[in-house]
Formats: sequence, structure tokens, C-alpha cells
Amino acid sequence: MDLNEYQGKQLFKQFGIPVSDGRLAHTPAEARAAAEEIGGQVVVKAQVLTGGRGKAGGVKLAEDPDDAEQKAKDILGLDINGHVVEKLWIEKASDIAKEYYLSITFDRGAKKPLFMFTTQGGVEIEEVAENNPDALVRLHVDALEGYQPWVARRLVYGAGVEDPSEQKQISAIIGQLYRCFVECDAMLTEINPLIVTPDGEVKALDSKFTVDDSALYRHPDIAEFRDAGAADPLEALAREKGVTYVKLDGSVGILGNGAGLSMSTVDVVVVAGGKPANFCDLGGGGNAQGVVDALEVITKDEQVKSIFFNIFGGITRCDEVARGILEALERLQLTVPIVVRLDGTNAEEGRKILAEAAAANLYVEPTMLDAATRAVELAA
Amino acid sequence: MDLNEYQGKQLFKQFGIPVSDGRLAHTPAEARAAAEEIGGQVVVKAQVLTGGRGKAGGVKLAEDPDDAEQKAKDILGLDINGHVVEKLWIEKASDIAKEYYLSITFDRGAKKPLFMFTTQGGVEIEEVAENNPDALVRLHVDALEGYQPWVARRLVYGAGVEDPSEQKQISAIIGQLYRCFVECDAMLTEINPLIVTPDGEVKALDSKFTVDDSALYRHPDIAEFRDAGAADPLEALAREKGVTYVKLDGSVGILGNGAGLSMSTVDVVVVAGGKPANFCDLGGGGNAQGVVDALEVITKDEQVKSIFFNIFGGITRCDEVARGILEALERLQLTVPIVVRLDGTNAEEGRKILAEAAAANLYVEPTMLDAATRAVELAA
Amino acid sequence: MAIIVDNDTKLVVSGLTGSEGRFHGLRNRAYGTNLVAGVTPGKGGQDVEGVPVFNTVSDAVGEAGANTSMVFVPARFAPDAIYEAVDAGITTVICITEHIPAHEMLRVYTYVRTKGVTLIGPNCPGVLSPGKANVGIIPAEVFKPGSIGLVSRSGTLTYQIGNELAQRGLGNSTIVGIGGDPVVGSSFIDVLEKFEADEETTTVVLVGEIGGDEEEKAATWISDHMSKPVFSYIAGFSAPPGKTMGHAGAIISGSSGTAVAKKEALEAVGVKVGTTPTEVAELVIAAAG
Amino acid sequence: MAIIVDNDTKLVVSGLTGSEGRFHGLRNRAYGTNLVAGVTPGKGGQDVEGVPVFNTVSDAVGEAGANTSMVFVPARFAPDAIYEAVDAGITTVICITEHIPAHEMLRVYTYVRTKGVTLIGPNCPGVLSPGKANVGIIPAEVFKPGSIGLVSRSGTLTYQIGNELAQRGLGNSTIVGIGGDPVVGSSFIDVLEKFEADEETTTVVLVGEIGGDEEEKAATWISDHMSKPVFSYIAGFSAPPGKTMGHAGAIISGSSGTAVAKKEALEAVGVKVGTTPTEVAELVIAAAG
Repeated sequence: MDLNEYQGKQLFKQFGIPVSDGRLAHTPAEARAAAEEIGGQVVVKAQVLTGGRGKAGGVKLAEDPDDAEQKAKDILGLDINGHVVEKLWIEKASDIAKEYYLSITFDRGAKKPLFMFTTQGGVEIEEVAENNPDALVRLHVDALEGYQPWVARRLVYGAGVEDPSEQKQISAIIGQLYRCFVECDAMLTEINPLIVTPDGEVKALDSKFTVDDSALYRHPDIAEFRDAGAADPLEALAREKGVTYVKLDGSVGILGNGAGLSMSTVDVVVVAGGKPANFCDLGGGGNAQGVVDALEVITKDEQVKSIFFNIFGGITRCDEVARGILEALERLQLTVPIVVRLDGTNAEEGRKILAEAAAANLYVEPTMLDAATRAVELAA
Repeated sequence: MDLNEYQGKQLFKQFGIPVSDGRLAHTPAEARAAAEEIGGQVVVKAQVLTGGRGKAGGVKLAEDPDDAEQKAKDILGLDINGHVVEKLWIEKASDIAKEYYLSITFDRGAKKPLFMFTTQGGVEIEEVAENNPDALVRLHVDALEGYQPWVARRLVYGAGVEDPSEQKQISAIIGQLYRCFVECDAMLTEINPLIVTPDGEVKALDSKFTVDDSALYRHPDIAEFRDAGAADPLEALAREKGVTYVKLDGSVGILGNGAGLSMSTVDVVVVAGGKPANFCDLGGGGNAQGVVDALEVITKDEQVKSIFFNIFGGITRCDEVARGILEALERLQLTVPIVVRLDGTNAEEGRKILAEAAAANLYVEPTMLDAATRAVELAA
Repeated sequence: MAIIVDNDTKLVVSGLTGSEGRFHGLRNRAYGTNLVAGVTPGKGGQDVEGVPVFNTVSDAVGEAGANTSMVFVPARFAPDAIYEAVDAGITTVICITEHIPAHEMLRVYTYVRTKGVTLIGPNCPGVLSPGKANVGIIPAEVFKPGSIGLVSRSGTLTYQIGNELAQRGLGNSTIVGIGGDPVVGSSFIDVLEKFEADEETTTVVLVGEIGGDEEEKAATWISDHMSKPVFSYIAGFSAPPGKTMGHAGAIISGSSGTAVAKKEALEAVGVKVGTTPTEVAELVIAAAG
Repeated sequence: MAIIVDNDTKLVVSGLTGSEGRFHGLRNRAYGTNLVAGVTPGKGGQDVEGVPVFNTVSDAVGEAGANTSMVFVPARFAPDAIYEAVDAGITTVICITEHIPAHEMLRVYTYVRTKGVTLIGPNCPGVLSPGKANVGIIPAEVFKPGSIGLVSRSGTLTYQIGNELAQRGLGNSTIVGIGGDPVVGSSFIDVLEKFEADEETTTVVLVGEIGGDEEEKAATWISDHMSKPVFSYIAGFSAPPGKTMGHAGAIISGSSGTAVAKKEALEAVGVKVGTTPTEVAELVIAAAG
């Protein structure tokens, strides 16, 4: 789960990482009130889960409460890469002498947390990695050794931070960020920029924060950060129903069991000349209710002209799936053609159940490729 | 550092391990007041750093405050294995249905913490280990894996605890004791007996607790537990001066640098026919002040008739030691004969310094064996 | 021979008394797997259709000779079950459980690696050596014995490929689902290494998917160490960048981790890559024929 | 050859700019040890009598080619310095620092073991290969080159034994002080194993002391694996039970860990044990003669 800037900063603060004083605002009036409380210049920042806010006009400096209200009016409702701005973070403006970059990524390849630190902050880190790789210090931490103070020294000296006070502050932040990363079950924590003010104070001016969905059960406070409004409405419905769903742009609705097979199903529809309307994974279980829920989500998309339902049973049993399809047909009054392919555990029983039901909009095909071809024809 | 029962229980309580309500008392009057506050039957327990308190009459049941006062009178001042009772722990009496045993030792051989658990508690664990080894479950924990819940299951099921409520309570205590062991830098934490009351409640009725001296700097609260009154007065003086000193029973005072060489010096004095008065290790440094302090401690023992000062310089420099000896002679006005053997770093300079001083009670010998023989002669 | 599970496998199932553990454990036994024990704390002494249940894995090892563990307990108990198995002397652990927090698996993984234990999963369908043993949830009836090693990050996709091969008369030495979580006990390379050493395996099919760089690393390893022919299928050619497709593995960030990049990396070292499950099966047939 | 340190040693000293680190580091260099670097955070770029100082061990490895680290920093920074050295690719770490908390060393030890690094100490006098290299605080002038391997839990006692041998004309291949703390990086057995494999070592003297069971374990190992003659000295025959004699190792609990028990265990496997340092030297001479 990705967190908004203000949420990540809240966690940073809990772990002792210095951030600026700020308030959340949903309306221009709230923005004004926040600016009054904070005092002086403030920055009005769109809270959306996408990059490039600055370029899109989502981050503005305001001189006073009046100005903050005006800037809030400008920014609220903006569409930034498909994300409509509904929340603002009003934060005390900082003077910036230097911009650094600090992050920890859960490195799946190395199977270790990966620190990245550079004094060349404030830009995309990929740019630094490409144009000035020597300026970027990369350092893995062993999960059993855990964080040790030498890690901070390698990063700080390695990146060439020379001021002793900066060294000390940044070393402390490095340790705090690691604790935050581990204790919040983060997959990514990024501070860009990590600024040094003209007074020599180091603080986090932005936050990028991704938390492991599988660990949310033990972080109820973080789980509450979930931003229901921020997702595509269909994806939000899917999440509510516990269905893994990604909206695509075509006309063939796709439902498979397992991420790999579902992805492959999307590919095969493309190979068969069709355009997938979505990616939808029934997951491991695949009981009747799950099937009904998934079909409800998929058919809410008006672009869908046919559905390819591709099941290879393992832990999922095909007879259960077949019953789910029949139940969905009845409960959702579905008329869109559904092409079904069943294989694996109890496939024969499943096919028999569907054959006996003899629904007019139900097509059972023997292979994945046949089924894809039929679904593409029916969507045309 | 060994902790008294009441100190260990205080730590147990901090980590959630159930213990009985109790109060510390230094006088019979305090014991009475404690018994009044606690109410009902209490147990009056001598707080001394030695085993066998029960057999020595140091643990008594008291029916009421009057009785508690009387029992306190009986126990205070008792000499238990050379330890005079100066403190009592007055504790609510517990009904005991079962007595178990649980401990964690820092196993130096395996280099892992070692759990031991048995339902045959209340007696010396060595007895159980010898007479009923199958009843004793031993289990190591990997320091990097850390404590995991399966450890408690192995112990509890392995020892044959059958009551589900007991299993649950003991499993919790096992986890808490491990946290206590690690977070207090303990070398030993032992609960014997771990009792089950007739109501099925599990709690720690005693505690044995040893903390790593090297880690005391990060446990100021535990360091304060140090029981200055409990040690031999000479050993207490030695500790105060930062000298490692163990009182023995003979007439040849011994001072060496390094534990191994000092022990060997004790042995060699015995081989030469003498009786060592002490073990004393100057430690790694061995500056002049250290020498003075060590000689002050050793000569406080009136049994000492001669001193064997055995130095093999490494990090310790013999010239420094020689200067320390001369300083001690002057400052402490020592008249007891001191046999000195110097070798290693700057030995020649050291010998020269001593030769030039030409003190009447100073004997410089070339080898350890020669020096031992001379010291034994001088003590005769 | 085969790899990871075979006729020498003596299986203990952690969670055998749960409904899923029971269903699949007994199904594995019905296939011929030597299921010697189950473990459920507090149920020691009971049995599941004749399979003795113990309180601890240690008892299952000591009393039933278990050498392989299948973990089928809920996510919050699974890391403990893996540690328990490893410390009880089990040498192969197959963890089916999904949704284990990544940080916890990271510690488990790092620990297990120091012990020389083979860990497959978590969040994986298990391992099947057709005709010998099945440990996990792979529908064994789809596969038949043969000489093609199959390794995959995905469960159902593996069945699909196996099915396509079986329909063309080809069988498998072992099918390994390594799982799609951020941290899995065995990588493609770990399994390729075993297939390379396995006498019974003549050909390997590697089933990858978008996200990460495991397929790219596997390509390098294949180029450096593999003498046997490798074929591959990659899922997600049509996936849009920046979207998570189901499990944590299936996300493309920027230009790295795309199906096309993986295909190119594999083809560069001589691995033939199919763009549909059918195509990869046909490539294997063509090479065999 | 010799073991642990020799002419190939390229030493970096953590804490070279401290007074003790400087004194002994330079003394080691004066003996002939190839001291290539010091490490003190914040003092990178300075030098200590020509020895370059770096901010991190990683820099000392990268820029000065260090392969061996001597840790001379205070106890509360020493574990970090060991981790730093190991993760920077140093393969031999010799930790002189005393008073490191045992639990912390336990984690360091367990980690270091998985990395295949040789750790000597903490709370040890170091390692000296006479005529080749000296890393630590052993007074090298006491020892001369030869073929006797010497391993000991105690510092000064080692010098005493070495002195007794040298006075009788015998020299050493390597002298290893393993340290007397509850957790030391290398045990007697670890060092015996190296001596057994070392061509230059013909005889080994093991200097033990009361407490623990390391000498007993060493006896078993000697019996099973050692082809070279071993002699031993044990300190503490006259020590009373239940008293800690200086360092944590030297405590006898009950009947185990006594000098007599250790002597018997060693003699039972053919190791000749002296009761004074002089006697052990004479035993070695007698066998050599």
C-alpha cells in the first residue's frame, strides 16, 4: 500500500525523523485555517499517490493565509496523472540550502534492505543513477545483523558529506529511517529531498512510503491510511470485495485463477486479436461467492462485451467454480457472453454442471487458446 | 553480578512474569509492617547471595504480623555459608500444588542461550539432571533466529505439561523470561520453583539472576542493585578500587597481571610449598595507581606475611609497574617483604628502577619459580 | 532421481488437522507421497486417517523419521513453523502459506540459508515429482513422469504449461513452484542448479513473469553454468507498466522487468521463449522431435 | 606458513588514532607487520606516522588493500567495528577490546560464523607469528620463530609459557591468544584445526585454565583429529570452587571445570599436562629431545 506524503511524514515523526510542522486540509477554508495556525509562509501540497506533483502545479508556495486559501482553490480538483486532488498538506515553508536523497528499498533480488544516499537530491534518483552513478552510495543491510552504526558512516562519508553537524544529523536519520522501515513493514521509504536549511538543520521535506500489504494486519494505524477515494472506483469496489482487479482499456473481460495464469490469459487474448478489458485474479480459493463477486466487478465495466473465464484448478475446484458461475448468472442477471475453460481439479464435474445448466450466454471451450479466440469473436 | 531473590523478582515483574506481592525489610519492625500491608500468611526469606537458605533456617512461614516480626528476629543476623543476613523479603504465602523448574543459561560452550525446563522442580536441578535426565528438557536458542514460539512448545510438551491453562501460562512465561534474559544482559535467569497453585495459577516463587558485569553500564537500574554489604570487606574494598581480588586462606599475598598468570602464580606458590593469601589480578593496564591500590588491598589482610608480585609485561609496561611499587612502598609505608619478578615489555628498565631504589623489603628474582620459592621462604 | 521430493521424502505437514492441510495432505498421500506425520500443538497423540499427529516437529522427526515439512498454517504462524522445522533437523521445507509479511520472510530466509536447508515458497503451489511424490497443491493428474524439469513463479500457470506438455506426450521429472512473494526460499537459479545436477532431467522449462529481475539473473546463470537446453515462457506481455498484477512479483517499474526485456535476456543466451503456453510446448516438442 | 597472521597480512587498525591503538599498531609495524591503514570516523585523510587513516574499513580495504583488522576501540563501539570489518570483506578480525557485553558478542559471533571469517577475541592479546607478523599486544621479543604452535585463553600466561620455551631454545610457529570472555570468536578447537593443517607447526602447546569445558572438548577433538603431539598447561589447580578468578572464564561450578578434571581429560587422550609453566616447557623439551 502506498502512503500519501503526509501519512509517511506522520510515521517519520513517530520515529524521530525531523519534518516540518503541517496540517491536512480538504477545503480552501481549512487550508487558510492551517496557514493561520502555522504562521508565516506555507507550502500547499496536493496529496495524491503519483509523482510529478510539482510540474503539474500541485505544489505551491503561499505568502499568507489568504494566499494559502487561493492556492488551495487552484490545486483542489486538479487532475494529476489521473488522480484528482482531494486533500492538501499545508506545511511551514523551509529555506533550502542543500537537497540530499535518502531511501531504503526492500531489494527482492539481493534479499536485503538496500540503502541509497546521495547529496544530489531533489531530482529523480534514476537520473542520478544514470548521469552521476559515483555520487550515489548503495549499501545493503543483512537482515540478521540488522542495522549497525557503520552503515550510516559508509553512507555519509561515502557520499562526501563534510560538515560534522550534518554528518551527525544524517547518521541519526539513517538509523531512524531503518527502524521505521523495519517496524512499519515498509517495502520502500524514501526522503527526497532530505534538505539542509541555511541554519544547518537537516529534515525530510517529502516522503514516499510503501507498506507491505501482507503485514497490514499488525499495523491497524497504517491500514487506516488506506485512501479509498484515491483508487479507480472499480478497483475500489474490487478491493472491498477482496478481488484482485486491474482496469485495462479493451472489451474482453478476463477472469483467471492465479496471477500468472490471469496475466497469461490477458496475453493470449491479445494474441487472439482481442483487447482485454481488465486483469482479474480469482485468487487461490475460488468459492462460489468469490466467483459472483469477481463477475460483479468485471461486468460493472460497460466496455466489457464478452468475458473469458479461465480456470486451472489446483487448490481451486472446478465444480465449485461452475456453481459460482451459475449463481452469478442468476443473481446478477448477466447477459454478456461468458466463455469458460475449466481444467485441473474436478474439471469434468465442473463442465458437466455447466452443460446441464445450458445457459444461452455460456460457452464452454476445451483449451485456453480456443476459449480466447471465441471470447474475442463474441466481443467483436 | 548476582542479584538477590527480591531484585530478580523485581525484574521478572517488569517483564510480566507473575510473582507474589512482597516487601523488603531490614528490621523485625519493618517485617511486621510488611506483613500487615500484605495481609494473611507471609513467608520471611533471608536475602543472601548463596544457596541452601531453606536448610539453614533462612526461610520461614509466618502466620501473622506478630509472627513475622518474631521470624524476622530469628533470621536477621544468621550466618548462611558465610553470608550474614541483613535483608529480608516478606512475601505473601502461596499454596503450592506443583513445583516446576525453568531457567535460561548463557551456554558458553554451545555459544547459545540454553533453556532448561522440568516438572520436577523445587530441588537442585543437578539432582534432576543426574537422577531423572529424561524429565529435564534442554533446548538451545539461536542468537540470530531469536526466540520463536516453537521453543515454548518444545519445552512445555517435552516436559509433559498436560493442562492447557498451564501450557498457556508457562509458554507466556518462557517468552517473557527470554526477553528478560536478553534485555537485562543476564548470564543466568532461573525460576525454581515455578509453582502451580491449587487454583491453577503459575508463578515464580524464587529467582536466581546473574547479570553480565560488562553490560552493567547500560543498565544503571540493575547496577544499583549491587549489594556492597554482602561481599567480604576486602573484596568490597577491592571492587571499589577496581582491583580483581579473591580472598584465600594462606600467608603469601599474590599479585599478577592477567587472570591466567595470576592463577598460575597461585598454583606455583602451592607447588613451592606455600599457602596463597589471595588471588589478585592487576588487569590489563597496570599503571602506578593500580599497583598502589592492589598492594593496599592485599596488605589489609593481616595474614599476609610476604607478597609475590609477578608481572609479565605485554600491554602492561614493567617500568611503570616498578614505579608503582616504589610509590606504594612510600605511600603505604609497607614493611612486608615483596618479591618481584618482572619480564616482558620494558622489563630491564623496571628491574633497574627497583635495583636503584634498593629498598630493604624488596627482592627481585629472575624467574617465576625462583620468586615463588623466595616468597614462600619469607612467609615462613 | 528427480529433485527436492521423491521416494525418499518422509513428509510431515504442519497444520494437518486444519481443513486445507488435511485435504491436501491426504491428497498428497493418495498420490503416493510418504506422509509420515502431522503437527498440531495440543493434538499430539491424535491421528488424521491413520497419520499420527505430534505436538512438535521435533517429535515428528524423532518418532516418525520426517525429513520434509509442508507448512500449511496461517500466515502469522508460518514463520515459526519454518523455524521449528529447520531447527528440528528437517532438510526440505515447502511453505504453501500466502501473505507472510515480507520482512518476516526476509529474516527466515537469511537464517535458513545459513543452515543449508532447501526452502521452497512461501506462497507457492509446492513441488511434484510425477510418479514419486507430490508435496503441495499441484493437481498431479495433469502431469506425467518424464524428463522435463519445470520451474515457475506461478501456480496455475505451471499447471497450464504442464497440461500443454502432457497433451503432447511429454512428461516431467519435477515441477517446482517457487512462489511469487518478494522473498522466496529458492530462486530460479537455485532450482536450475538442482535440475542441472539431476540425471533424470534432460530439458528445463522456466516459467517467468513480469517484475523483478529474476529471469534476467537466471539467463546469466544459464549462460554460465547450464548444459541442458532451457525453454521459457514469460507471462505479462500485455501488462501495463506501474500496475501490480495480483502478486507482489508482477509489477513493472519503468522499463525494467517487462516481459519483452526478459524474453530478450533469455533469448540472448540461447533460451527459446514462447509468447503463449501453447507456443512454449510446441518449441519443446520441436526441439525434442 | 604459520596461521592467521603472516607475511600476507595487510593490517588495518580500527582505533589507530587512539593512544593504545597507536602505541600497539606502530609497535606491530615496527615488528614487521604490514600495517596498511587505520580507521577513525572523521579522521579520513590524516595519517599516523605515515599510515593512512580512513573513515571506514571499506575505504581501507578498497584503497589500501587491507585483509586483516585489529579492533582497538572501546567496548561499546567494538561490535560495530567487527561487523563493519566483516561486511567490508576483511577475512581475519582480531579484537583486543575487553568488556564487550556477552549478549552482544553472541550475536556478533553467530553472524560472523555464517560468513566464514576468522575472528580472534575479544579480550585477547592477539596473534603473533614470530618473524612474520604480530597483531595485538603480545610482547614479540619474548618469542622466537620455530615450530611450536601455542594457543591460550590467557594473555600473560601465554607470554610466560613462550618465555619458558624460548629460554630452552624452542621457538613458535604462531602464538594465538583466544581470549577469556564467555563468547570468543575462535575456540581451542578452531585454532587446533589450523595448527594441524599448518606445515610449519610440528607440536602444539595448549594453555588452558579452570572453568567451562573448552579444554575437555579440545581433548575429544585432539583424540579424533590431531596427528601432531599436543602438550598442555592448565592454570588454577589451587583455585577454590565457586569463585570468579578475574575473567568470566575462570570460575569453577561444582565439580566440573576444575584443573584436575581438565588435566585428566587431556591426559586420557595422550596429551602431557604440566602443573607449572616450567614443567610444561620441560615436557616439550623432553619429547623433542
